[in-house]
Order: sequence, then structure tokens, then C-alpha cells
Amino acid sequence: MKLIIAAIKPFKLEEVREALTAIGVRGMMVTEIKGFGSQSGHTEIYRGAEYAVNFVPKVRLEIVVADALSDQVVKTIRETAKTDKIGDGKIFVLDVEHAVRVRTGETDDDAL
Amino acid sequence: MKLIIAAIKPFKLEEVREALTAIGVRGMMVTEIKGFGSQSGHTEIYRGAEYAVNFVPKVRLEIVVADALSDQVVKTIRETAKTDKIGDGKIFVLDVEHAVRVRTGETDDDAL
Amino acid sequence: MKLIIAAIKPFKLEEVREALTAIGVRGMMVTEIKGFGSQSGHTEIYRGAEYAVNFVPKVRLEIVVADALSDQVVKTIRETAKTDKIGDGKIFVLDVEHAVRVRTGETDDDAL
Amino acid sequence: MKMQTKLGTVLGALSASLMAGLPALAQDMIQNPSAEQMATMVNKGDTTWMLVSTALVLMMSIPALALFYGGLVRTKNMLSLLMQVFVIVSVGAILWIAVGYSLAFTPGSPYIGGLSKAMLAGVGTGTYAATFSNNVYIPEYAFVIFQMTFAAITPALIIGAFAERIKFWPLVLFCIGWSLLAYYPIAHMVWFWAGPDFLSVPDFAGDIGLLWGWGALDFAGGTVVHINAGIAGLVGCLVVGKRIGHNKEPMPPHSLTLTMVGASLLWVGWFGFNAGSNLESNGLTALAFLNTFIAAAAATLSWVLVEQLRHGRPSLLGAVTGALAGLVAVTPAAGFASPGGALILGLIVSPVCYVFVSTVKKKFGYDDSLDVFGVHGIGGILGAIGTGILADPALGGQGWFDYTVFPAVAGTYDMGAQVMTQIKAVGVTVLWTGIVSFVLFYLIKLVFGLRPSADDERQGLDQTSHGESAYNY
Amino acid sequence: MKMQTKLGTVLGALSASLMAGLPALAQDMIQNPSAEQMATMVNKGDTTWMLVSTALVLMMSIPALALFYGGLVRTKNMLSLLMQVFVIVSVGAILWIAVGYSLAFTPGSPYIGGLSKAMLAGVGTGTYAATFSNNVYIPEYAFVIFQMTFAAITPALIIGAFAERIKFWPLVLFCIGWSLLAYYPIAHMVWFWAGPDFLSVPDFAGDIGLLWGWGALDFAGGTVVHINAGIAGLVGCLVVGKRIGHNKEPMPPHSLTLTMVGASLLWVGWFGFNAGSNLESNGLTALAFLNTFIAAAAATLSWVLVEQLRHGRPSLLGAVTGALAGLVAVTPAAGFASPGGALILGLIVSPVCYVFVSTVKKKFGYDDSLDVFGVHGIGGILGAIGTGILADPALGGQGWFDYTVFPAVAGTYDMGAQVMTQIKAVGVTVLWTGIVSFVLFYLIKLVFGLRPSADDERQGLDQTSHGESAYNY
Amino acid sequence: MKMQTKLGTVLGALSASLMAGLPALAQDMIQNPSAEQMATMVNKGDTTWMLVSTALVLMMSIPALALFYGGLVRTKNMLSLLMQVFVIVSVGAILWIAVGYSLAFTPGSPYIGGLSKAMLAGVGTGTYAATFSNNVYIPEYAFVIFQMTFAAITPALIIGAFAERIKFWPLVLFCIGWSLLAYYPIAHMVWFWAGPDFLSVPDFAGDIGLLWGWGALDFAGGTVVHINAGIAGLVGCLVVGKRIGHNKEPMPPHSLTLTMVGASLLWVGWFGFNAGSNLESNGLTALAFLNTFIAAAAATLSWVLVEQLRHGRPSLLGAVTGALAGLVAVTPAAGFASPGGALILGLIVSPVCYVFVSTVKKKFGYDDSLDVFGVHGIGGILGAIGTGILADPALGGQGWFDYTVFPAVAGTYDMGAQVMTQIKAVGVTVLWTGIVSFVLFYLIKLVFGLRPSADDERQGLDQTSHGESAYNY
Ligand SMILES: Nc1ncnc2c1ncn2[C@@H]1O[C@H](COP(=O)(O)OP(=O)(O)O)[C@@H](O)[C@H]1O
Ligand SMILES: Nc1ncnc2c1ncn2[C@@H]1O[C@H](COP(=O)(O)OP(=O)(O)O)[C@@H](O)[C@H]1O
Ligand SMILES: Nc1ncnc2c1ncn2[C@@H]1O[C@H](COP(=O)(O)OP(=O)(O)O)[C@@H](O)[C@H]1O
Repeated sequence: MKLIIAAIKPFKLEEVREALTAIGVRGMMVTEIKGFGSQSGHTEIYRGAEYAVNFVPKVRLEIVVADALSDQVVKTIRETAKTDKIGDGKIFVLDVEHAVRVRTGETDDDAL
Repeated sequence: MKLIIAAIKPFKLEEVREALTAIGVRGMMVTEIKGFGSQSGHTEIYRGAEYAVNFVPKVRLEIVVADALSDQVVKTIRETAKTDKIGDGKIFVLDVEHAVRVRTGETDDDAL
Repeated sequence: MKLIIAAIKPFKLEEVREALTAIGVRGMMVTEIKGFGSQSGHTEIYRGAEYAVNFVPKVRLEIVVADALSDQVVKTIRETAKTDKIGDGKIFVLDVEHAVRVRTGETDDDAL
Repeated sequence: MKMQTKLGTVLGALSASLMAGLPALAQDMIQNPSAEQMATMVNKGDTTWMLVSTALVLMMSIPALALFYGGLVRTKNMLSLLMQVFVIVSVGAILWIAVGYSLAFTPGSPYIGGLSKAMLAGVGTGTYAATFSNNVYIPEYAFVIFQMTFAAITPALIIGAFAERIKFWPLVLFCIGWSLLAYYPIAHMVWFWAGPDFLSVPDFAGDIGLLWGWGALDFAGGTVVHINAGIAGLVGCLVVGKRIGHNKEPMPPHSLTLTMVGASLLWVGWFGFNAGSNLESNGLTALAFLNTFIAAAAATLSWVLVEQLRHGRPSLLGAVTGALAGLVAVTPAAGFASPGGALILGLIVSPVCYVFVSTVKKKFGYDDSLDVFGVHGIGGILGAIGTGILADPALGGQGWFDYTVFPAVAGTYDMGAQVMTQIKAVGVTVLWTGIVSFVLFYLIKLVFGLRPSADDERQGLDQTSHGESAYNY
Repeated sequence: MKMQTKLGTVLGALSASLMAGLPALAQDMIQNPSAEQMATMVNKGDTTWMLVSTALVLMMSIPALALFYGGLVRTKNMLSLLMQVFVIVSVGAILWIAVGYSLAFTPGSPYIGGLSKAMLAGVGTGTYAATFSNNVYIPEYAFVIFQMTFAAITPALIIGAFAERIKFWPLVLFCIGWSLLAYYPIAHMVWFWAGPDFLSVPDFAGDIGLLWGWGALDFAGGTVVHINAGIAGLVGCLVVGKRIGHNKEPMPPHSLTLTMVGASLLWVGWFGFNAGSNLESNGLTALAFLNTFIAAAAATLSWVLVEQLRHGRPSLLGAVTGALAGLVAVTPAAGFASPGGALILGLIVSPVCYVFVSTVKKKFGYDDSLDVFGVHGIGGILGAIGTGILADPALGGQGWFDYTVFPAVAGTYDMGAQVMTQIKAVGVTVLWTGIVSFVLFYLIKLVFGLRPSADDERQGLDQTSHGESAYNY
Repeated sequence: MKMQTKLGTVLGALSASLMAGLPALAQDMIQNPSAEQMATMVNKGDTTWMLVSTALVLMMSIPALALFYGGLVRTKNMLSLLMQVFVIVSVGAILWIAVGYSLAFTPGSPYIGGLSKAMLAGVGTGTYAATFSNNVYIPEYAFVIFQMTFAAITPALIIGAFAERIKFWPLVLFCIGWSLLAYYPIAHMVWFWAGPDFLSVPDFAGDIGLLWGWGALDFAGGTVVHINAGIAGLVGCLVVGKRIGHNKEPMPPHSLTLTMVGASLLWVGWFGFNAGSNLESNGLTALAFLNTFIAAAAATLSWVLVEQLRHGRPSLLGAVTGALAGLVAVTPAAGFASPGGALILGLIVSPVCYVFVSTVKKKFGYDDSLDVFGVHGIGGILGAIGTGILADPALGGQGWFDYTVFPAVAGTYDMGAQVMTQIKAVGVTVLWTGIVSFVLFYLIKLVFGLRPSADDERQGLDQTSHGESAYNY
């Protein structure tokens, strides 16, 4: 199995989720994160004092899928999260050795 | 070493933490996440307008342990987080190549 | 590529980010987490009732870098995040099989 | 007009005059009094009540309305709503002393007053404003500030209709234009008159606003404030267009906690708004206060019950929306209806507004984000017409008074005719504000644009219009 | 009864009558006045004060109490508390005009009034309510709304005891039953009398509530409001049972910020509650205001000092809890005690309540979630008994007045006897409300159930009872 | 001194006396009246206004100021600010009745009063305080509580200057010392006098505070409250030192939402602060109310415009800071300036304060965290001096009145001289409070230390000083 970690723009979340469900992804973990990258943050001014905000709000997806589905998931995220503007995000793929569904105890692919 | 990632029901956090401490886990990272899976979310109605909330609040645990302890940790989480209701969560195991304790510089198993 | 996960003290974030930028890290994901470890939490008293707070606020960094840069990143984090006080945090290194930049579709090292 | 309030206050007037050591007998009252004579007709209890009411109505706008609206939007736009309300209120206050007070409350035409009191010329600590009782006056400055808060909150009510997608300065510009072309004229038409000691004096009898002259009843601003703002909001959300993601993405209120705080403070402040509109402190003021309370409570319950029946459970948003609808509906009726009448009005308004904010809005697909039309517009219309019924003494109402006789006497009440008058008044208000609002929004859209870029809207107005975040936890 | 307030207001009455151009001399005062005569005894300054006080007391319930309680629960239950308070206040208001006012403030038996004023029959802009000064009246509507806010907030106080684990509609049902069977009767027993100009009139002398007749002193509702709610809360949390996870999981307040805002607004609103209870605006009103302020400040400090000694540092929750305890304790004493007496009362109440909310509660293991019993119950009892001591003129107190003489004269003060009377009054209140509450809770539990399912409780009442979240950041 | 307010209130006085059935003619006014006579000169409308104003000013401190400040700090220090304000207000109230009222408002020296009224000895429901109109009195308790709220909020204003880095108890200690050595003396110097019916009486003519004697004009506390607190804040932040990470880490306000709520409630409460300072309820009170409103609105706009020009967009923090600056500046001028004058004052104060909080502060590098000096200090100085100009009747101002004649008569206005007097008064205040504050801070720093450990400061004062968190979502 693979763990696919993706950082995307928050407003793209719904769209990506729907696209992934469409290709058979049955679960994911979503975290609100602060992203740092080439997309620069902004400066905020409080009573004339400037602060550089280096982080941009992003949403981080973690999806574990069977090896077979992995590439398609990456492709789907890429296509739906794309706005061609800097800051669209990244996708990373890691190997997962083992998976368990708490409720049933099913393991690996059956657990997903 | 292994990185064990688990998504569980929030109210189970304390119980799981205690159980893990009991078997010798000495640290973890806890993140509040939005979970998506077979446990469907709910609909909220605001002034008659319905919104489907597809995400369910979950807690995500990340625990790095020595290979030896890995299975036991998975087992413990499974048993304590279980409510036999849909949405109990998932456990994933990944391989960790290297670990460092910032304070001392100890590495790998000593760092845990 | 490697995924470097580090849990550090929140007030060290800016310093670490700058140090990492200095050595050429061009992106990261930052999450606010609750940390559990040897650094014990504290007790809060509400109207005479004591509650043990077992978790300590930490910041979690995820950085994906080319293998070459990996060790240097670990070293840099270790040195900047260090306060020699318990609770300074941990650094974990995992292997990343694949990376994609959403905007351009560039892959692996080019994606970082 | 609030002629009939005379009835409610005749005893108050009696006692006031008794206390003033003046004979209470009608024939001893002073018609057409001089400023010096008015000075002897001021009661500090009334003055205090007007000052307090003014503070309460300001509280309705900041923070109450700002929180009520702000809590309903998404986090990324919270600050923009707080900012809009805060600045609009400030602009409204300045504009009021500059020209507003004069345009609304000096003689001129039946449609709008003159500029004789621009920059409050001639207003001083020794000038007085009439109340609805013969020979009872309040310091004119007290009247100026009380009415100022009304002029300041009304444009702020409108912004809920196109929340989360409006450019700041063009909005401010709209509020200025709308105050000049819609609020001041309508306030003049509904509320301007020479006062109870003058209406019987030929020279002054003509100094009245159009709708006031028709005999339309609006105790505290059902037409001037709520219908006025509700229609402007509807026009605004149509001209501005829907939010990106409307009916696609979920847009839950970011803090119903703050919305509830806002609603609660609106309720508290509304006592100043409605009971303060009696301009003095007597039994009728207490009745207006009670009616306001009852209507809000009743509307809260009826909305909650509708939800229980429709969705199987009651919501906080429903409860506070109901309370607001009740407060809106009772505004024109506060000093006219009996407590029982206020109860019925409150029970009825919620189901009606519910249909508009849920069904009608969905059906026509306009994006009145915070239901300014559905609650203020519809609730205001229902209340304005209902006032014609509930004011009937036959139903325990306060009726109306004939000030052309000195001192004023009770007039005979014709419910049918009164309801017609109310409907006509509503019609004039809807048309006037509808046209003015459309032209203004349209012109500003052409010249400056009303909407931020899609990217800015997506990122949220807090960052893009004001460079701040409402929260940095 | 507030007989002695006569003393404090004799000068006020003098000036009032002087101003009314009436001779101030006792023999010229009017015994048993007619409504027309009462109309000449109304001062608009008093009327305004009652209107303001009413607004302040409503603010105490929404938003103040709702925030104070809501901030103390976990996020997942925040909205349910806001909702409960908001709806209970609405129900309380409607019920009050329907039957409550009549049951509490019309003659009937020493235990409960009659239904002669149900739906406010006979109450109008020309009827008046007595104050504690001979020949000083306020519009009856003003008295109706002021007392309405008391009837509305009292049941809302109870809900803190079983917060986070109650079903919505059964709770509302309880509040209705409890108002009818506990609040109205006790309000009648403690506060009902014919008024200072009538008590000396044989026909009316008998129209008094039971405890009022005993001579129990309760200036603003120590028994009627706080003991009453505190005991009901204790009974409630026992019948409902503990929260899941009580003493196992940490349940820290989700927002002490909002709790502090609530406490602050409670403090501000309490001036209307206590000083408003004098029913007129004079030197004694200012004293009640001052005492309220001092007791709250003193109790804040003593609680904070206890914490400093016990835990080595003072907490905000401690400070605001102390303030609340002080406000509760001074409620029955506000118009009786000297400022020094209020200071001492405030300093004492915090340590006492501290022991109950920390030690006693833990010892007996009941889950009075937000310490309704520990603060309102205990603080109310301490204040009620303390009033018997502090009212003693020998200690600078205001003593009591004998209204059976016309005009009223100062009565001789017997501290021992008064304290006994106070204790008896507390006893009656505790028993009455204890029994009524138990029966009501028990029956409702049997018939409808009081508690949500364990799953619903775990997920939180916001979602499961109302389908909403307090926050969606 | 507020001598000139006589002018504004002469009509009010007339009506009052008329109503009191007393002849209004000057020669019939009572010079040097007895308590019994004063009792007949009390108007319940005034009393009510003072009670309301007192409640409004308490609301300014809790919750308004606490929220305004708290919203501007980082989450980890939020609770510490709420706690500091809440406890300082409580301490201030107790200290006020213990010695403060006596030291500020009894005869003694031109610098400080005596202890004759310590623990409010001799103050009762039958004693009265003078207003600024001949033969118009209010209950002394009402004056005590009104002034109490001023004494309570002023030290709380200071804490913003060294927020996020102060030890709790040493801060409380400072506030006690500062009240005794800075606030009470300056209040005495600026505000103490025998009253309008006594100044013409040789025996009492000498009972006046130093600056009052000079003829300095300070309607509601520009010197006593704002300059006083602003300078103390500056000294404090210098002695305490900068926050760790100052100008290195970003320290954005954790909740501008709460800051806006605080600012709004400050605005509302300020009406009690400024208009309440007239001590009675008449046309001049309404003018002070209006001027307060206008200055705040104007300053909001001018700050927002400055930001638009400087940064290309207006911020909410700018808007609320402007409002506050306007409220501060108009405080000494509220009852003296014309509405036009208040407008100009408001428009000017924001740019001036803007320069101080942005440029000057950066330049000198002091860490006045929440700009107590930049807004209260600078705005207060500008307002105090501006009052000398705007009070000129030639500019529509209210001028001043000569109370050494009985009844008082208008004095001739010399703007130049008045401005000099104002400057001198400012100078005395700045020096006095500057020296007292420095010595106090310095001593406390030596003996107890002012600053928490670096680790504690980093972790945040909520946890380390109070063992709590403001939020547990
Ligand atoms: N090396 C990295 N490791 C982890 N996350 C990264 C890395 N680089 C970028 N990210 C994440 O991807 C987001 C977008 O990347 P960014 O460089 O800003 O734009 P783009 O994806 O268009 O190059 C960042 O905000 C960050 O959250
Ligand atoms: N494929 C997946 N990848 C990552 N997280 C998952 C995946 N499937 C489920 N989860 C996480 O586990 C939680 C529970 O899974 P769900 O399917 O809802 O119930 P169950 O575990 O009983 O099958 C989800 O809310 C989500 O956070
Ligand atoms: N085994 C572990 N797995 C994952 N995270 C850990 C582990 N041990 C510690 N951490 C993280 O590192 C943080 C610091 O560790 P801790 O043991 O408290 O101090 P130190 O790093 O000085 O030993 C913890 O708060 C937790 O977030």
C-alpha cells in the first residue's frame, strides 16, 4: 500500500475529495496546515508596524491506497488541485507496510 | 523503527494514550484532523438550507517505536480504540530510517 | 527523497525555518500538534478541581528533500531547535518514493 | 405618525404638568409655546431616557449587529463585516449632523426637508424637540443623537445581503448616497411634523411628511428602517450577484456563539429603539418596551417550533433569527398594539419569514447571504400592515389621536382604512428605496465596480481588503 | 419585605412630593389613593430607572449568563447552553404575562396569588404599581416588565447544574412547571403586599405573602432567585446524574474569555437587578448600587486570595466566580447593609463558596457542573441570613419600616429575631423548591427522560440536539 | 473645572426649579443650602442618569477594556490581561471607598484632600453632592459610585503598555500605590471644589483643587484619566523593558474580533463617562453625548483615511484605534466644544496618534505594546490643549462660568490665556504622574521584581501566572 500525502489549496478540498471518491478512494485524513514554499506569504500591518507572514494556509491530505490505485490517485489530485498558480501544492508518495481497520481487525488492502 | 499512524475517535484519546504508556510507549504526536471514510458525516441545516458535512472529527496519532514494539502497539491501539461502531478508525505502519532526539542528539532507538 | 518529520517547540519555528531556508530548503508543511513525551504536561485547577494536562503544545514540521540534503537538514534542525531542556523534540526520517508538483507536474527532486 | 401615543400619555402629561406645578386642565395648556416656555416643559426623566435609548441603539449597531452578521459568515470574511459596520456607522453619524438631521426634520416639501439646520445650525442647549404629548418637550440635542443612531444603523443593516463579496469603499459610497436619497427622504415622509402644540396652528399645520400626512402608523421605524433596508438589501444582492460557491460549497456560520451574542444585544438595544421612540418616559413607553419583549420571545418560540416540526430539532440559529424577526415586526407596532397583539404578531412573523429564508430564497435562487430581505424586509412589511390591525382600540390597541385639535383628542379608528393606509405607505417605501437602491448600485458597479476579484473573494476579504485576520490563535 | 427602605427614601419622597407641588407634610399625604391620584405621584425619573433596570436584567440572562455558563463547558456543548438560556428566557417571558404576573402579584392566599390579571387583564398605561415610599408610584407596565426579567432568568440559572447532559424539550418543560410551582409561589410569598399607602387600610392589610408577613428581608431576590435556583440545580444534578467521564476525563472550560465577558456583563446588569429593586431612583437606590459593587469587588479579591494561599496563584475563573458569589450574597442585602457591611459580606462569601465548590462537591461526588448550588445556593443562603445582621441600624444598616402606620415609621430592630426570621424564610424556600423540583424532575424523567443517549452525550449536544456547531473556524 | 457648564444648564436649572415649584428668579435661589434644602433640589431624572452612567463606565472597564486589550495580545497572554483588568477594577473599587473618595473629594490642601470621609464616614442616603448648576444636587452615593468607576478604570488603562510581560501581584501593588500617589491627588487638583452654591461663600471659596483654581478645563478626565494613565504607561514600559522577540517575531493580535467588541463597548460606555460627567441630565448633557459620538466617528474616518493613503487599504485595527483616539481627545472637551469643534478635534487626533504609534514608537524603540502612551497620552494632551481653543464661545464653545458670583454668571473668555492654563495643567499632570510612576515602578522592580522569567514569558502568562488557558477548543 502507499501513503499519499498532498498539500493543496484549501478551497480545492471539496473538489479533490469528490474526484477521489469517484475513482474509488474510500477514506482519507485531512489536516489544516501552514505551508511554506515558493508561494510567498503576505505582510500584515498593525498600527503601522509591518509583520511578514511567511506561511500560507494549506490543506494536507493523507490517503492510503492499494499500490494499484496509487498512480491514479496522484494523477487525480494533480488534475483537480491544479490552478496553474504558484502554491498549488505537492504530492508525495510513501510506502506503507501494514494497515489495520480498528473496528474489524481486517488488515492491509481489506482495511482500506 | 516504525512510524505508526492511527486515526481514532477523539473521545478515545485518553484511553489509548494510557494503554500505550502502559506497554512502554514514551511519546507520540497528536493531531486533530477531519476524517473521511465509510462513516458518513451529517447534514447541518441553517435557516432551512441543508449542508452535507462529509468530514468527521478524528484524532490522528503518530508514534515512532522500535520494530520490536510495533506489533504490540498496533494491537493495543486496536483493542482500546475499538467501539465496534463504524468510524473506529485505521492504523498504518510505515518504516522509519532514522530518528534523532534534538536535546541530546541520541539517535534511532535511543532517541525514542 | 526523504521525508523529515520533526516535532519542536513552537517558539523555535521561525528560527528553524530561517536556518533551513539558508541551507536551501524550499518548502515545508507545518502543523500544530499536541505532543506527549518525557516532558510532562502540567495540572490546571478549575474551582479547586485539578486536571492533569498530559500534552504539550508542539509544532510538527514535514520537509521533503533530496537524499543528498537530508542529513544536513536533520543537523540544522537539531542545532537550531536545541535549548537543552527536556521537550526539545524529535526528528524522524522516512523514505519518499515519489514526489509531484501539482502546478507543473514536475516529479521527484524537480518537484521540491 | 404616532398621533395616538397621545392617548397613552395623557395621564403622563397630566402628571408631568401637575409636577410642573402647572394646572393640568386642557384650557391652561400652552398652544404654540416659545422656547422659554418649552424650557419649563422639559422633564429630566425624559431627557435621561432619551440619552439611554441613544446609547442602546448605538450598541445595536456596534457591536451587536456586527457580531450578529459577522458570526454568520466564514472566518475569512469575519473582519470585513465588523469593519463595514464600524465605518458605516461612523460615516452615518457625520453625515447626519452635516445634512441628515436637517433634511429629515426640517420643513421643506412633503418628500424631504430643507438645509436650514445643516451642521446643526440653530440647534443649541436651549432649543427643544416636541414629543407626542402636548406641552412635553426634550432637549433638541437629545432628539438629534437619538435619531442619529437610527440613521447610522439602517445602512449597516443592508450589508448582510451581499456579505463576503463586496468592495469596501464602493460600499461606503453606496451608503452615503443611499442615506441622502433613500433614508433621509423616507424618514422625513414618515416622521416629520410640527409637533402636538403646533398642528392646530394654521401656519404649521402643513409642515408634515407625506406618509405622516396620510396617517400611516410607524412607531419606531418599520418602514423607515426595516423595509427600507430589506429592499435595498434584496436589490443589492441581485446587482452584486451570488457568492462563488453559492449552493456548492458549504458555508456554515463561523461562530454561532458570536451571532447569539449579537442577537442578544440587539434584543436589549431594541428597547431603546422602540420604547425610546416614544420620546418620553411614561406608561406608554413601558408598554412599547413590553410589546417589544413579548414579540421577540413569541417569535423565538414559533421559529423554534417550526424547526421542530420541519427538521425534528430546534436550532440556535433558528431561535435568534426568530427573535430578530419578532423585533422587526413589532417595531412599527410597539406603541400601538396590546401585549396580546404583540404576542400574536410575534407568533405569526416567524413562520412567514421562515418560508422566505428557506423556500422562497431557494426557489428564486438569489443569494441574500444573511437574509436581510427575508427577515427585515418581510418582517417589516408584515409588521407595518399588522400595525393597522393591532392598533385598533377594539382589539386593545392604542388607536390614534387627532392633533389638529388642541389639546389632542382621540380619533375614531377605522381598521379597514388604516390597513389600506399602511399598505400604501409600504408600497411607497418599497418603490422609493427599490428604485434609488438599484440606480445607486448600478452606477457604482459601472464606475467603480462592486465586487472584488474571484481570487480575492476566495482568499477572503479580511486579507484582501484589510490586510488582517479576525483571529490569529 | 423591603419595609425599611422607607427610611432610606423618606427624603426622596419629600423632595418628590415637594416637586409635585404637594405639601410634604405627613398629614397631607394621601392614604389609599385612587388611580387618578396615583397618576400625580409618578416621577419620570423613576420610570426611566425601571426601564433601564429591566434592560439590564435581560442583558444578565442574554447574553451574560449564557456566556458565563457556555464558556465553562466543552466546545461540543457550548451551543446547547446558549440555546437553552435563550429559549428558557423566551418561554419565561410569555408565561409571565400569561399567568405569572398575576399569580405572583395579585391577592389570593399567602402562598400564591390569583388569576385576576392573567394575560395582564386590567393592566394599562393608566394603572400604577406601588413602590416602598408612601405616595410614590410607577407605571404598572414598568413593574410588570421589570419583574418579568426576574422570572425569566431564574429558571435559566438552574441549567448550569446539569449542563452538557440534558434533553432540550424536557428541560423546557421542567422550566415551565417549575415557574408555576416554585417561582411564582415563592415570589408571591416573599414580595407580595398591598403597598405602603394601603397596609394601614384594614381591607388591604391582609393582602400579603407568607414570608413578607413574617417580616423576612429580601431586597432583590436572595431567596426568590438564588436559593430557589441553587436548590433546584442541586436536585437536578442528582436526578440527572453525572456526566460521562466525570472526574475521569479533563473537562476544562472551552473559553474562559467568554466566561469573563459573561461575568462582567452580569456584574453590570446586576445593578439593574439590585438597585432596580428599590423601584425608584433615590439615595437608597444609589446605596444598593454601591453595595452591589463593593460586595462583588470584595468577593473577587477574597476568592483570589484564597487561591493564592491554596494553590500559589490566582486564577481568572476564581476571580469571576468570586465576583458572582459576591453579587449573589449581596442581592438580599443590597438596600439594607451599609457599604462596610457589604464589604464584609463580600469578603466572607468567597471562602465559604470555595469550600463548597472544591471540597464539599468532591466529597459528596455530585456533578453540579457549573456550581449552581455551590455559588447561588450557598451564596444566597449566606446572604439571606447575613442580611438579618447587616440590616441592623446599630451596624449602619437601614433597619425596617412599619407600614401599618401611615405614613410609615421606622420599626425597632431586633437582630436576633430578624436572623431567626431570615433562617425560617430560607428554610421554607429550600423545602418548597426542593420538593417541587424533585417531583418535577422525577416525573419528567419517567415520562420523557432527561438524558440524551451516551453516544449523543459523547458527540456533544450541539450536534445531537440542535444539529449545529458553535464554531466552524 | 467645568464652571462654564453653568451656561449650558441655566435653562435646565430654570425648568428644574420651576418644576420644583420654586421661583426660578435668581434672587430666590438659595445660597449655601442645608442638607434638608438640598433634598428639595434633587431631581430623580438626574439621579437615574448618574446611576446609568456609572453602570456604563464599569462596562468600559469590564468587559470592554479587557477585551480591547486582550484581543491585541497573543493567545497565550489573553487571560492574563482579562485577569489584570478584572482584579485591578476590584481593588480600585475597595480602595475608593476606603480612602480614595475622601482623598479626592474632601477639603484638605490644593494637592490632596483629607480623610474625613474615609470608609465613607458621614455619607448617607440623606447627603448630597453638588452639580454645576446652582441649586441642583444629586445623592452623594450616586456621586461616589460614579467617580468610583473612574478611579477603577484609570489604573487598568496603564497595563496595556507592558502587556505580556508583567508579574501579577507586583502589578496590583503598583496600581494601589499609583492610585494613592497619582490618581487621587490629580483628581483632587483638577476636580475638587465646594460647589456652585458655596464658591461665593467666603468660608468655602478656598476649598478648591490646584488646577481647578487655575481655571483649567477638563470636562470628563483628559488630564486625570488619560494623560495620567498614558504617561504612567510610558514610564512602565520603559522600566519593565521590551517583550522577548519584540520586532523579531510577529506578534499579531490574537483576536481583532474581540478588540472590535471591546472598542464598540468602550464607545457606548464613554457616553456615561463624558455625558455623565455633567452630573445632571439636560441639554448640555446631550451636547456632551453628541460631541463624544462625533469625535469618535470623525477620528475613525481620519485614521482609516490615513491608512488608505499610507498602505493602500484601511484596517479594522486602524478604525477602532481611531475611534478610541477620538474618544480620548474629546473627553476634556465634551461639554465645552461645539459639534463642529468635536468634529475637527476628531479629524485631527487620529493622524497625530498615528504618527506616534507607528513612526515615533519605532524610532525610539520603546515597546508600548498596546499604545497606551500613543493613544491615551498623546490623544489626551491634544484634547486637553484643544479644549482651550474649542471652548471659546467665539467658536461656538460653551465658554466658562464665574461661580464666585451667586448665582453664577458667564465669564469673559480669553483663548490665549486659557490655552496657556491648559498647557500648564498638562505639564503638572505629566510631571506629577511621571515622577510618581517611575519611583513606584522602580521600587517594586527592586523589591519584588516586575518581570516573569524568560521561560514563563515565552510559555505565556496565562499558564505561568494563572495556571489556565483562555481557550480550550
Ligand atoms: N519540500 C517540501 N516539503 C514539504 N512540503 C512542501 C515542500 N515544498 C512545498 N511544500 C508544500 O507545498 C505547498 C506549495 O508549494 P509552493 O512551493 O508554495 O508552490 P508550488 O507547489 O506551486 O511550487 C507549500 O505551501 C508547502 O505546504
Ligand atoms: N484510505 C484511508 N486513508 C487514510 N485514512 C483513512 C482511510 N480510510 C479511513 N481513514 C481514516 O479512518 C477513519 C475511519 O474510517 P471509516 O471508513 O470512516 O470507518 P471504519 O474505520 O470503521 O471503516 C476515517 O475518518 C479516516 O480518518
Ligand atoms: N516516540 C515518539 N513518537 C513520536 N513523537 C514523539 C515520540 N517521542 C517524543 N515525540 C515528540 O517529541 C516531543 C518531545 O519529546 P519529549 O520526550 O517530551 O522530550 P525530549 O525530546 O527532550 O526527549 C514530544 O512532545 C512528542 O511530540
